[in-house]
Amino acid sequence: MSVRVQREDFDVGAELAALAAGNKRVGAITSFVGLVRDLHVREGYHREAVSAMTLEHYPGMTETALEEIEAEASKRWPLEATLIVHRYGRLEPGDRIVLVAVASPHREAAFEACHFLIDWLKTKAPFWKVEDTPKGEQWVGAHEGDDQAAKKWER
Amino acid sequence: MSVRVQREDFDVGAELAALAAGNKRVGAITSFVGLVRDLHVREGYHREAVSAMTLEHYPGMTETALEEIEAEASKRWPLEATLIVHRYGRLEPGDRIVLVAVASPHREAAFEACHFLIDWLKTKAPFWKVEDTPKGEQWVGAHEGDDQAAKKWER
Amino acid sequence: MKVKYFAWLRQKVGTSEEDVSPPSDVATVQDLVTWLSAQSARHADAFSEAKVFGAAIDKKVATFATPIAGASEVAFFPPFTGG
Amino acid sequence: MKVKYFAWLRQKVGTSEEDVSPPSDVATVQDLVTWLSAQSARHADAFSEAKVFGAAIDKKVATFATPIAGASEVAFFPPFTGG
Repeated sequence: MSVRVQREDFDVGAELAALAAGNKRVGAITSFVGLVRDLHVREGYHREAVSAMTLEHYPGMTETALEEIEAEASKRWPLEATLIVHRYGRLEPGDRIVLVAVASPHREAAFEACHFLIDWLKTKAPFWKVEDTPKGEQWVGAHEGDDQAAKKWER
Repeated sequence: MSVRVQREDFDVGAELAALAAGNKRVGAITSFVGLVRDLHVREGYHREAVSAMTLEHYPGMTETALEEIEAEASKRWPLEATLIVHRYGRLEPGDRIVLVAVASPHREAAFEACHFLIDWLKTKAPFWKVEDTPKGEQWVGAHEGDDQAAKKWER
Repeated sequence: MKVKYFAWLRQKVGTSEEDVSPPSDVATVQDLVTWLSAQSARHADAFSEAKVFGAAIDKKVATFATPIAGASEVAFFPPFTGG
Repeated sequence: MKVKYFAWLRQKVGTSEEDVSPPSDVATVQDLVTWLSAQSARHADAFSEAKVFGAAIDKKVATFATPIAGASEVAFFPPFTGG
């Protein structure tokens, strides 16, 4: 169980290889990588070009929030290892933002836990995005779909 | 959209990096890696040590089946790229068996399509596993859970 | 017509592949199973397995009712267990 | 007591962090918002934004009713948009 918040890029292959290296109870590794898109669809219709994005976070609180999300996943599913790596700072379209990876004996647990981690991260970890668009800097608003996605995991 | 059936191992990092390289419409990449476990839980209770596993397939039919599964996923979700790599031959605990990866503009589509691909692969692609156990060679029986997992995607 | 066997069906029949020329009244996959079962004790044993098995005609999944007319390759196998 | 601002709240207030000493009747997060809004036009503008914002006390998410007694750090921010 491990979380990292960093400015630098990460190597997905190396992270996944290290996730549960040598653990022969692991039958399934799932991962999610979020990337910067060159287009932001606002309110479902209006499309805006994005030339860059800057991610801000709340040092100290972020790490704690991510660890709590991981702990919750580990309570719900039989997991052998989890990893969350989230970047901050200036990113361009095509750049990686976040990696979530889960190792479990079982495929269903690995899928559900990975999906849960990114859904909860989006609504429970203190990150904020501002995008460079032709209209200037625009703060990304909370996405209603994200709240709904997070809610489906509520107990 | 690409499928490969091969004896050799694969490099997860390299495969994911190549999946949608340079495509800035991609916001989400999900992946599933299946690995050989050192334990097989038969009928939910009886546990048996597994020292190796041999995967057999039906050359020609396998590739077609995997391509059909990918085509079905592409019909159901907005996908920018998909990849299935499945190994055959003799594998040991800890070895990778299969990689399924999906690139999409959207996270939900990426998760659902990846999950769908591995669920359908398990019941629709002609692979068979035989395990080396303390009792000798044992063919892996079809897993009822796999049928149920595949059924949830039926329309 | 080529007949292929996979996994434990291959082991029981004792070959992965054979050429057969069933008479013309062997019309469906089920007919072929019955006819093959009469060819040898090994075939009879393989097909008598209580466990379910499936078939493909020319690399497409078939049912036991599917006609085999024109088929160049019929395969028999246990349920798939990949992934 | 340290007060922190993030994202557009930081831009509107014009600082990421400030030390404040509110009077003792400023008991809850809501009280602190009201008191800060009276300190400057920028604060008032930031907190008047129709868009929702949230708060944390000592790096734990708080509600507007949470008491701030004993807090060493209160943070204000828009809804999270990570991932």
